[in-house]
Amino acid sequence: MANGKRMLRFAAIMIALVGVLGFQMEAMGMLDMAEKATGRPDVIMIDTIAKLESLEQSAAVFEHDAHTKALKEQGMSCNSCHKKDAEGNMTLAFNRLEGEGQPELSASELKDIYHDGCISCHVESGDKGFKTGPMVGECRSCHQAKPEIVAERVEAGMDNTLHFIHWDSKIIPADAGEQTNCGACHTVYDETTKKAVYKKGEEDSWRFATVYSPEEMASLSTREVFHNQCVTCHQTLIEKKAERSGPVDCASCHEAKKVEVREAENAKSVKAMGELPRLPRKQPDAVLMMAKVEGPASEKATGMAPVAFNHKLHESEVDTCNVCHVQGVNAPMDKSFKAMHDVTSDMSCVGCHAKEQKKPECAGCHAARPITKANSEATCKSCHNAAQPAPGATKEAMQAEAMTLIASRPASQAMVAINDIPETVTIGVISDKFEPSKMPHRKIVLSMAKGMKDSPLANTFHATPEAMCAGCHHNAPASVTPPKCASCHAKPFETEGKPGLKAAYHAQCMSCHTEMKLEKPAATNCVACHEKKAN
Amino acid sequence: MLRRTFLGLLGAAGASVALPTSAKAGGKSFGPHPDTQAVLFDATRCIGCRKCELACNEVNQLPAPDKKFDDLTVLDTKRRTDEKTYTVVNKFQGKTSPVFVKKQCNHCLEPACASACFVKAFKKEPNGAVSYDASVCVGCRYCMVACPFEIPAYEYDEPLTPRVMKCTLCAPRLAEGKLPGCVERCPKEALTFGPRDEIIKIARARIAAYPDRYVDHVYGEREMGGTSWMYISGEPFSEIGMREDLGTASAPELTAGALAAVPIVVGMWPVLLGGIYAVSKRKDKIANDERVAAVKDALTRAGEEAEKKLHEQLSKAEVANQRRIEVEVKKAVEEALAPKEEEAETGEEES
Amino acid sequence: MSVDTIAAEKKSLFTPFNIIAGVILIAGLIVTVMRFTGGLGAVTNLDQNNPWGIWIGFDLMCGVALAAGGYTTSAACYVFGLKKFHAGVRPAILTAFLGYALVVFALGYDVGRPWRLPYPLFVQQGTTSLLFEVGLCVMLYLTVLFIEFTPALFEWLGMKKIRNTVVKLTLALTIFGVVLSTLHQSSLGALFTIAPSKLHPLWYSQYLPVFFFVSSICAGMSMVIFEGTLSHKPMHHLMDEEYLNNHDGLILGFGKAASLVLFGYFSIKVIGLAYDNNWHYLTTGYGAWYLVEMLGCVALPSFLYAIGVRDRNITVIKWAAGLTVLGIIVNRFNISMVAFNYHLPSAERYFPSWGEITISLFVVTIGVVVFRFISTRMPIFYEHPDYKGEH
Amino acid sequence: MEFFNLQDYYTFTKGTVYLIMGAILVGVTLYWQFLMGGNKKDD
Repeated sequence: MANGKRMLRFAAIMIALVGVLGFQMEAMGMLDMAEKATGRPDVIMIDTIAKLESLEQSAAVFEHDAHTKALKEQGMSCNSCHKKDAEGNMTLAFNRLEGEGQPELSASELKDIYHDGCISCHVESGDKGFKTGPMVGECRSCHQAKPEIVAERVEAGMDNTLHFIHWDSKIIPADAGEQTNCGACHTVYDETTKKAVYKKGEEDSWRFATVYSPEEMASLSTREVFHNQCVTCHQTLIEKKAERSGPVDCASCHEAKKVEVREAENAKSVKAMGELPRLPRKQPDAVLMMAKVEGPASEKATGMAPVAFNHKLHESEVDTCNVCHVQGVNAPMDKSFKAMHDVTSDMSCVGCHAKEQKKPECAGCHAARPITKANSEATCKSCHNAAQPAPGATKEAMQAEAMTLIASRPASQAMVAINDIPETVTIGVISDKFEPSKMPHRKIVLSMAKGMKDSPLANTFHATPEAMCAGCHHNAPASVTPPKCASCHAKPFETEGKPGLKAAYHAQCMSCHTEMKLEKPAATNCVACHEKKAN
Repeated sequence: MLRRTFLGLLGAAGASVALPTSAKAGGKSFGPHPDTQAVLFDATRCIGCRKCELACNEVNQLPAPDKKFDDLTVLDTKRRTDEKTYTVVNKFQGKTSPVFVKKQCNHCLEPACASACFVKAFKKEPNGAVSYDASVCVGCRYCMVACPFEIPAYEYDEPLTPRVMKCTLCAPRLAEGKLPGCVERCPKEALTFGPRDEIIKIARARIAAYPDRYVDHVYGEREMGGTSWMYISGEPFSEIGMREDLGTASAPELTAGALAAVPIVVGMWPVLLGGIYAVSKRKDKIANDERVAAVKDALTRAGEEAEKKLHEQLSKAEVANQRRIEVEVKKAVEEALAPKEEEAETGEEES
Repeated sequence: MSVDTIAAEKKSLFTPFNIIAGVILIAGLIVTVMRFTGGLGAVTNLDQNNPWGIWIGFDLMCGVALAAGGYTTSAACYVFGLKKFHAGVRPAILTAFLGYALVVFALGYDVGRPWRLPYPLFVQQGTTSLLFEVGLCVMLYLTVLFIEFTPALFEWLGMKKIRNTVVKLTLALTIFGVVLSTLHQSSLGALFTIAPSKLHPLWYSQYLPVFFFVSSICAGMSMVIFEGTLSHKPMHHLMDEEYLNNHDGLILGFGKAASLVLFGYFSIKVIGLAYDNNWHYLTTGYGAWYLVEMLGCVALPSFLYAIGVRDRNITVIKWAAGLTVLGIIVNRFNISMVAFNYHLPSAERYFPSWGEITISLFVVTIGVVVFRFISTRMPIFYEHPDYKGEH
Repeated sequence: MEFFNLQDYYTFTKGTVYLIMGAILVGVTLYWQFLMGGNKKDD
């Protein structure tokens, strides 16, 4: 019993201690721990057999770039893990051939391939004295339920510049009898010959047309298609010791930072070049876009006036053809109202233009415009201003008509005569605690004009000289002598959307400065605009 | 609760989302008073100039702060309302630029402070203000525990007459037909004042007009049963120091269950306990009766047995043995009675 | 304080108990002056985010829970007819009465304007407040306890007639006592149901009132055992045969009951956890602390009680009682302080100041001194010779 | 009587209920006496 007593006493003391400690630690916030896994672009979660049976262990965490690097250091190559098929092309699957003519592997066979392949190599490199990976029995080192490192990839993509680097490259040989090398990548599977062939003028993204048969396509994900095509080709070039080759590591295409660096470098070289050459696919310079007619086509052309579309200009303004040709360049465009006018979509005309308006030099005025204004009736005519083509007009004739209209668009910003722009405007109607504010009106207008210089979008859409004035002098007829602010704005909270005069002034200046990222004067620095009244 | 779930719940409330909230009890529902005024704070408009703080300080004749109101370095530390400050503006880092959020009493439709106060010092006035009456306040600070927005502040340095301090919605100014001090002074109309149903419509209209500028949620429309001070923002509210896990149940609803149990206890406990008492008492009585009966029984049985024995003995034995037998019988009777009597003695009780 | 008090009084005032008590009382008086001249800010660590500190968390929450011995013992004796508890009733009632009196006394420090404490009853009734409920019940129960205690007082004063009248009311008073205790014990827990956003989900539950009520029963029974142990030595000479003879029986009886009720308490806490689906919090830091409370301060004492009762081992039961009392204190601290405002950064959290601790000790010391004063003079541990065996 | 919020409504109803509770406590005592005070012999 004496023992029991001692034990009990001890237990009581321990509990009291833990209690005090707990209270203390809690008060110091030590009990909350933050857990966050780090992200890497090369993390592959190996769960190949998940397709065949339910997983016993969690998927294995595999860092591809770390292995590529280690192999290089140890004098080994990709072949250590990736076999070559009959044609000498490297396969992407681990230690086996896949696809047509290859045996279907069972789950246990697959398991053995991975376990034997990985562990034997780890053992070997360990024996050679290198830092190595997990061995037999260290299951949890690979099969982690809550991985410390997780995959974090950006989508890889072929933008115009990258595309140019490929089609301009002399390393990729030109197609037979052609100046261009498009056929190296843009082959299309031909049903009759059962082979991938190149058809000039019908090139399209691999997303929509590929070198594979439809059956094979069904079993491949877009990811696999791209990796099969890009990485294999790059690898072949590297093995051939070509002058230049694309990346075979994960990070170069999928790590945000590396992609950013690459894009910056590419942009620099484009700038040095002047401008990026157009794709040699015979795109039209201009297109007359007709509004889609719902229901049976009537004999006479009706409905909304067509839009003259400057195809050449837009080619250089977007990253890839797919931005607009969302179904591929060979497919017909979706001409529905929504496809062209959805302000929330990056792929519609209106949406993309609205995105442009988010640039600081535009946003000062445009951010204040409600979303409904983008598609309001008054704005239709700014695009839909071409004449209806004669029935039966040829494609070329329509393109020529569009060209003419485009050529007539202003090449510079329409401006009010400089003397008609008041140099300063003194705002003092509600001057109370502060002196009137002397606003450098002309300076503001000129700096706005500077921001839209050389912007075809601005030049085209700010067609009249007064259009620019409407940025501040809104909701009033465009005029060089707009009505005073106080003619609409009076007391606060009388009509929603119509602030009181003080708030109207402040909002107009401050919001514009914020949107245009003008740091000075700070919105809270009252005396920068109006001196404090001496009492 | 996750924000998504929370919004989901809001969505589940369906068509009533756009309507003013109403608390429910026993099939009855209570909308806010038709005269309820409200203020909308638009975080996208606030520039963090602290003019509202200045106005509040002047209007309510609060003590001067340590740092002047035009000193914007104050914004670098997160603050809350205290006994000398009815409203504070805090700065948060938004996605691109700093975001400022004004904090003050939200003037709940179903105020937690009023529900918590045991002297009814807080009251939701018809004009929307939640008023405080210092003349009855005991200073228990339960209102501060109850307030989900952490608003009421206490005069900890007052030894004998501490008050709870909080925004009054400038009720005295409203009575004169003026705007609340902060609303009037705001240079950007980041604060909009008006009848609550109008204010909700305005908030919704702004979100609809600039969908990518705002988060599609009017904070305070339903939070804690709805408030008279509502917020719209371009940043998720949880990023700008406002809790999104408060739920929509109002304070009186939260305590309704516990309060409802009280009268039931009063009604049924005496019955239950009286019943238990009566049963235990009766059990005692029965046990007692049984004991008495047992004693009697034992007595008679012992007597009978003794007599029988006596007869047997008598018939068999000689007269000489008779005296010895008598003594033995007497002993046996005594033995049989002794323990029972002892028990019976302790059986009695006081009542 | 294992000194024979009467002898000590005769000998010298400077016994260790008196010295410690004296120091605490003097320190308490100094802090009292500071509190009523400088305000709460001068002596407490309370701030705008943490309006309630240990004066509520310990003095009120724990004080009320630990004074639950009054109603549990008297209910066991008078309502459930368990006569062996009779000798324990008076000490329990006295402790409860002093406990509640001190709770009210301590509230005088905590609330801003203590003289307004009757306001909620007589001036303006905030009937939707759970604190109103608590206040009303505490006031009524204090009265009930006082009346229940008066027989001892009248016996001491020799006022026979009035003593006998009061004794006749015993049953009614006991039932009132249980009703009022049920209400305010549970309402103390329900105080926090209004703030689901501030109390950590592991501790917040709509069942809080039930948890508080059930745990108060455990607290009451454990406190009777615990305090019987404490007062056994210094008061031994005052205890009559009935008390001493029944004491072990009382401990065993209460031990058995406490074990069962603790088991029930543990069960409903688990139900609360499941009802709000809070399992995932168990793996966090707060979860660990919650498990310490649940396993170390509920499950363990329940089991220890059971062992003690089965083996008729009084020592183990006493340890279990101590652990339960500690557990109740931990629980009340958790709800009113540790898990309260869990969302705030650690710099804004509350930790008691020396002034607050001093006053809490001061209040406890007053309790002990008054208990000693009364129990050495009035018939608490023994039956008054005039009314011997009258029960 | 019209209430515009739940809080006021509850204040009113709870106030009534508290009064009833007081009445119950007194009433149950008296009723107990009445119930237990009959002919003692037949219990």
